[in-house]
Amino acid sequence: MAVPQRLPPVVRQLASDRLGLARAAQTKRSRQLKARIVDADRVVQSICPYCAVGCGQRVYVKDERVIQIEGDPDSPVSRGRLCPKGAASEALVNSPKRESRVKYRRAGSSDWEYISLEQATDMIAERFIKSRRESWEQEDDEGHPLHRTLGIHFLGGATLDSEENYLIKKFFCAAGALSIENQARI
Amino acid sequence: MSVDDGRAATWEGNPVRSYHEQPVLKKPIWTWEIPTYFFTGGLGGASAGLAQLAELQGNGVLARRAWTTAAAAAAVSPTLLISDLGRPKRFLNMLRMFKVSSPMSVGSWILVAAGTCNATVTLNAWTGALPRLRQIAAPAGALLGLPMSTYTAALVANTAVPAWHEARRELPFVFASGAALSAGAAALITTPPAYAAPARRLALGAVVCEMVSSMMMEHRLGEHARPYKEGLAGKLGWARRLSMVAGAAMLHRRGESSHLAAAGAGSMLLAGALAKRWQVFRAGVQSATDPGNVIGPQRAAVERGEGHGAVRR
Amino acid sequence: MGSNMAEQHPVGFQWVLEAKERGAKFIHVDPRFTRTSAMADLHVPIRAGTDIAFLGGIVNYILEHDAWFEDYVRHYTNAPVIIKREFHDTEDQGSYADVPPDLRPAGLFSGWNPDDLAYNVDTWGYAGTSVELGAGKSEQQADVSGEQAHGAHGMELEHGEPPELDNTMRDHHCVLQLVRRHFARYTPEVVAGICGCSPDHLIAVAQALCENSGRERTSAIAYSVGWTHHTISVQNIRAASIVQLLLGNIGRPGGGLLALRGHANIQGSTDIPTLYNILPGYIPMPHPVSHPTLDHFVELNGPSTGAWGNLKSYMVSLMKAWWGEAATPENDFCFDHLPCINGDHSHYAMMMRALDGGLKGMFCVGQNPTVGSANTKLMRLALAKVDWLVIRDFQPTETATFWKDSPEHDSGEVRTEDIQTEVFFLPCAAHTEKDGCFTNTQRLLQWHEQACEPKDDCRSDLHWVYYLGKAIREKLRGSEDPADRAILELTWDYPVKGAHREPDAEAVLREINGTGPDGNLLASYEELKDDGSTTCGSWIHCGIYGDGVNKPARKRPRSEQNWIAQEWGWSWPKDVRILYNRASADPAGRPWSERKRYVWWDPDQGQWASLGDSPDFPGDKSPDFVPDSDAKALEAISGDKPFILHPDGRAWMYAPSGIVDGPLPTHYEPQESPFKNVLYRQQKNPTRQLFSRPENPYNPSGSDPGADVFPFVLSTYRLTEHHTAGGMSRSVPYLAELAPEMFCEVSPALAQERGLTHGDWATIVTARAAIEARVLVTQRIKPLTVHGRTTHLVGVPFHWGGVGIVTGDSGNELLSVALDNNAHIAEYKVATCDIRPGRRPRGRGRLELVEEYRRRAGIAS
Amino acid sequence: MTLDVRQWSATYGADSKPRMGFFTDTSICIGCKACEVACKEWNQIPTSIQGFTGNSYDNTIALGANTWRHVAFVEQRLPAGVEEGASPVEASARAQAINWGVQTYQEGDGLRWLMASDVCKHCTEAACLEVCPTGALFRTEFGTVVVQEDVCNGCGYCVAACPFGVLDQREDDGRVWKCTLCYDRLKDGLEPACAKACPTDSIQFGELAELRSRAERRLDQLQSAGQRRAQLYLADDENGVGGAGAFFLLLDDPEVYGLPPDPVDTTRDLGSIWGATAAAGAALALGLAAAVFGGRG
Repeated sequence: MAVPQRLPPVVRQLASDRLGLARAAQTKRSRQLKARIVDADRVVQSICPYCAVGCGQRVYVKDERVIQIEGDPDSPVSRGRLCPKGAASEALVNSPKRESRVKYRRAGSSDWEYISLEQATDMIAERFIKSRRESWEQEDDEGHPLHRTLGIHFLGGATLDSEENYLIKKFFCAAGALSIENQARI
Repeated sequence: MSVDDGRAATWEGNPVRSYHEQPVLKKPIWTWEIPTYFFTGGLGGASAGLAQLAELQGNGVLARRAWTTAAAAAAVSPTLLISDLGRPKRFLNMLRMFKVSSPMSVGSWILVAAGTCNATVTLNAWTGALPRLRQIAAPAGALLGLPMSTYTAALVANTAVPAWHEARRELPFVFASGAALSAGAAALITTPPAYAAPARRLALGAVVCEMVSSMMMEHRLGEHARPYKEGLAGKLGWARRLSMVAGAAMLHRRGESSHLAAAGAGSMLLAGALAKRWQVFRAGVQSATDPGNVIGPQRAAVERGEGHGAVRR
Repeated sequence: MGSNMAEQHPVGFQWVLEAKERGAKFIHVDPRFTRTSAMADLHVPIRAGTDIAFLGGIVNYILEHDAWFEDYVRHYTNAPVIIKREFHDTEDQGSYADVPPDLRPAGLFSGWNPDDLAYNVDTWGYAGTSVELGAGKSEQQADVSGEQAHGAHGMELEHGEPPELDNTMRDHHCVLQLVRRHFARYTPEVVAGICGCSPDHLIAVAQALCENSGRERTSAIAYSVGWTHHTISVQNIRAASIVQLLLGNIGRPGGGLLALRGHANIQGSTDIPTLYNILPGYIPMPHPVSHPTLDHFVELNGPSTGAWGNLKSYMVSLMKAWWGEAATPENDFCFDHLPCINGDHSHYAMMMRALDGGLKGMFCVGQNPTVGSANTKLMRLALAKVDWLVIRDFQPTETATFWKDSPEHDSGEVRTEDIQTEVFFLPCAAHTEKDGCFTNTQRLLQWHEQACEPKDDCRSDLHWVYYLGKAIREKLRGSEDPADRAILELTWDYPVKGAHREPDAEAVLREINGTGPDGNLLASYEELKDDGSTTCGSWIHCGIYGDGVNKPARKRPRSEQNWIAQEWGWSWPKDVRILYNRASADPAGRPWSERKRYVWWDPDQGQWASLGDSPDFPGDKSPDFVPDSDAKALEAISGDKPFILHPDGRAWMYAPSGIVDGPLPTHYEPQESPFKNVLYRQQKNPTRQLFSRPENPYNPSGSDPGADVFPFVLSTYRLTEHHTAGGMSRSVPYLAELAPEMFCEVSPALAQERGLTHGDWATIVTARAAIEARVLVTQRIKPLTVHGRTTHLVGVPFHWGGVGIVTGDSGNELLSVALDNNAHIAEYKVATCDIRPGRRPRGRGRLELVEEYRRRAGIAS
Repeated sequence: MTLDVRQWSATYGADSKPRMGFFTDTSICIGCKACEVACKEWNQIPTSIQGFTGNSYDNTIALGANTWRHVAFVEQRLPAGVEEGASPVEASARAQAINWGVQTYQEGDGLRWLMASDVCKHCTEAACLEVCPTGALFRTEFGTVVVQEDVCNGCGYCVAACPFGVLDQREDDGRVWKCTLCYDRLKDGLEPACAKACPTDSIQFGELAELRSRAERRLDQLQSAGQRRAQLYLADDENGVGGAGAFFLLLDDPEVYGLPPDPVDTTRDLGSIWGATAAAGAALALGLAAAVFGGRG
């Protein structure tokens, strides 16, 4: 029979749980415990960033912060399951090791310095144009058209979205910086 | 060696299969305070008994000193227990419930009761207050002293540690004789020889009982007695034996005539009692962390058909 | 085979166990006994680098026991095709003038040009086709990758049929007989000698495959970098294709050749390629000599028959998507805006260029070459010569900090102040902080929705490249330089949203999908035109945003659809889930069997029907359709030809073009091997791409003097617990603790031979570097007997590096750069090394140890 | 002393739920450790790097305060006797189509790599629960055993009482921690994190009764496929802990995985322990009396 929970456990146990092994020992916190994802602000369906199986993930967000990432039971590919890396996605996204500010190393310097994102974009654009101009090849030595530069090399892509790959290929081709490569060949 | 499935773990001399020779059980997390508490708890419990009986016999000098010893032990014991806790500030949670299935829960309530009795007696002895209450507190304290000196044996016996659990029938007697020995020895130190005859008898008797009960325990334990004889536990065992024998001899020869000799004997006997508690504690730790000690006997029991049916083919 | 699915694709592996529960046999062939092998019914250990010998043995078994699927092979593959009489196989004595004839065959195909180290491929073609393979160059330029050399997608075939066929497949020069003779010597005993396995094992594997193939049953082969990380990588996969084609397992449910790809979007980053040699949809990049104009380009690269027959409409639509109004018929739709390639401009070639001071700037976006690439010391030396380096990653990786922390700093070879490279580190957004889609290993594009905004300076790579492009276009505004027109005329204006003005990924996806004349979103690549009226960012993705629906973002729960689950995500082309699934029906359009029904011809509807997948075949083309003689593109494909990307609709058991190192797979020893090639005089893949320079020394191999200095086989691999170069796992607490320290795996026999102690340290040495690793002595690594000699394997996981919660030496320090010339992929999976007890020397001592080994091996320092 | 411990559900009355538990089928465990990570991530457990242990691929050593799921790795060389699941090579030599069984070994090298995900057993007769003096440990409405972090004062008695060595004290926290069978997730009808993540469904969560029948069927299937040493561990009520909330299908003896072959709840002997303690107390009383009154005064 229900025993008023405000009584101290030692009294509660006399009423209905003499050995004190079950409800009598339960605290208010335990009674009102709930899963932290129940009151998440929103749930988003996503895909694991690690390997190419493409497991479905559910991302729970509260106060604009990812509080949990677990498998997406709707996915016909993974049926709600994840591997250790996929299960660690929340720890990846919230890893203390993650850097969130732009850093710059001056030529010859022995340490980083912080610069703004805008400044970095401008400096990189300058260098891109300068290097492109310096190493531009309009034609080969027999006059065949090249209109390219091999002075700039881009590496990366397999961890990027297809849309990102598309814009990178589009822009770098237009710029003649055709040497772009990614892990597909690694 | 991960290559094969574990060879180093042994039981009764032959190899036992284990998981990379990893222990099955966890090492008890208790630290130095606990074996020390076993000692002070026994000392306090038996001293209260001695004091009450001495009072009944009219030996006020011995009684007062024994009560003081009991009160001192009753004061030290809780501080030891609380400091050993992972979260000392939550020590009152010990009284959150009364669980008959937990010797530590029962023990905590006993300790509180005995503590208040001793405190009452001591308060009365120093200030004369609460005389009527003292009349009840004294015998109650003495009676509570009995379980206080032995529940600690029940506590360690009621664990999965083979060296403790298999000794569950003898350990209480070892702890009881240890407690008696401590009380006697303490009284030898605090009480002039003229009034300390009971203490001398108690100490000598307790030494004998302690030796006998320990031997009986180790004999009945058979292979499980190994942890008591090996490593640090073994060394502590020898230290106990030496100090007890020396203490008893000194007490027997000159205990009656010279208070100094009696005190010397008493302190050696006290040291012996403490060493015994440390030996028992240490043996438990060594027993828990040796996979052969846990798997061997269980596998043998299963092979003999005396297992409890954990596995079904 | 060539993969380790339980460890590298654990959640995908549930389906293997599901099949096992229904009685499927699961076989793992791998040099090591891994967690995949633990679940296998049979594990066959073979020597690393001998996969073609093993697969050749299976082909030999299939043909000797007449276990091949005759109807399938006759109608759907080019087995009946007669090949030019001038073609000579590797099994002939060959025409080595200067080399005394050894009893062994030469091991070279006809057309070998030793000066160019390349093949002249004319003699490989179908009998009756013109000598010139299409209008392009006949001589394959060694420096140009396969696609360019002689037509990416097959040669010209008038009205889509090979000129000479023998449907009985008994003609001496028909493909089937060529294959039979090519693998005739790959008997179980010979293969066992090369691979180090027992003949019984090969028989058991071959028998299992044969028993489980045919009308009623299909077998699947899954591979990964275990096959692609070799100097013979493409031929490994070709060999498995021949096995699967002989057994009729391609295009059918439960069959196929599944590439288990290692990154979330590796498939996507080759479909819409951040690769130098192809445009979106596997269209080759233009070549300066072969493709002066668009029409030349189309003629050489697109045979008139088969899906590639519409290459011009795909190409024009792409250029309209990129340059919009500026692309007009008059200027060949800005065909001259595209840069041309005339050699290998891939990662390793560019690193060699950097070493020679020819590289000014470099971007590393989500890639960590100083741990992930081969010969990581060479990578660092190259990076030091680059003027500016931009890194985008979760945290500064080893590549981002090469200038202040590296083995060369410890050994005093390099000083921080001497490295003049400017380095920019830009923090990137995580997959939960941006919209976009990944293409998984089954070509399934799945959308991941942004959960929350990235903080501080973290941005998506879409945001980064978009605003970098805008900044560059801004700075070039008004430039008269014709070279800049391609940038200025680019369509580079996307809607933006959110706090950081993030470009809308869905707008980019719509551009990829392509639009018709009135701007409506197209539904299939068949609607693309070559008159400039349509745009399409990638022809194989046309339809991904069909009728305004973001198909990859479809998330219809699996409980509401069948196992094909076609309303979850989208796969190219036209949402086909099993490619070439027309092959799951017999030539007359009937399912091969009720059990394996998948796609079949429904005579009443006059349509191809299926269990729920899109038919990979023109919907209303009946099985008995015969194309008229001048039909073009898909009209030229007859009703019983499933492989619509090829000019003749047949699967290529024999590859007449598109491959630089031979029409048939041949066993060659790896670049570094303790053994001689016993099958042929030619020891290693003749067309493999080497870089002989001081920073890239090769261990002496086979019977060369000094080969015994590096007697053991070295193989690198990954673990479940970490991710490639460790950037996404060694900085994640819960993964770092699962595998905290660099270790190597050796057999008890090797441990005894070299005095290695389990749990202690060992130093592994090659001509490139010396690294230290904890020792895991395990029976799972089995010493193999090869040519009567015991050979040992040293297993080296390559995840560790100098930065992160857990650190250690990088396995890839040990490797050399030796590439397969088709794909320019390096040989990570097999090399030779020595191993010795104890930790490696510190500081200068480490370099001296390597130099001592070089001296003993006779390598110039 | 036999405490009737099974009356826990009565104490919850209407709130009581059917007893939930885990069935871990180690024959399909691929040792990927997703359970270890999913558990630690959900419960935000602190990292505890143990370094390279050399225990095959296991670097987290054992269950403990910071490891509530632990995957064991055992590399075994076993003679591949024909009856132990004939090896396919022998069968192929005999040119016989055979059922190779679920997990066989190869002739000659006979190698086997056992992997198993260990967890708290949530025993029916739980020693930790019974010895806990503060009632920090309690039986939940789901029949699982949970340590309440708002009560535990780190006395450590449960650590010594558990016959499986599951619980342990967390350094610089003082309290004892263990698997809660995701008590918070159960409250909201969610599956525990490890069971949900497990890629091969080696960890199966559900009502204990249903899991037990499923395990029976699985055992028969494996044994008929030639797995002679397949065995169920703690799969019914007739064992030393009166049945467990988390039980296992193993392919070899329990101790090979680090599990005790015959675990017994110490409380079963509590009766005799209290008896001996009382007797000793009495003996002490007699001894004291003898000492005080026995002498010449």
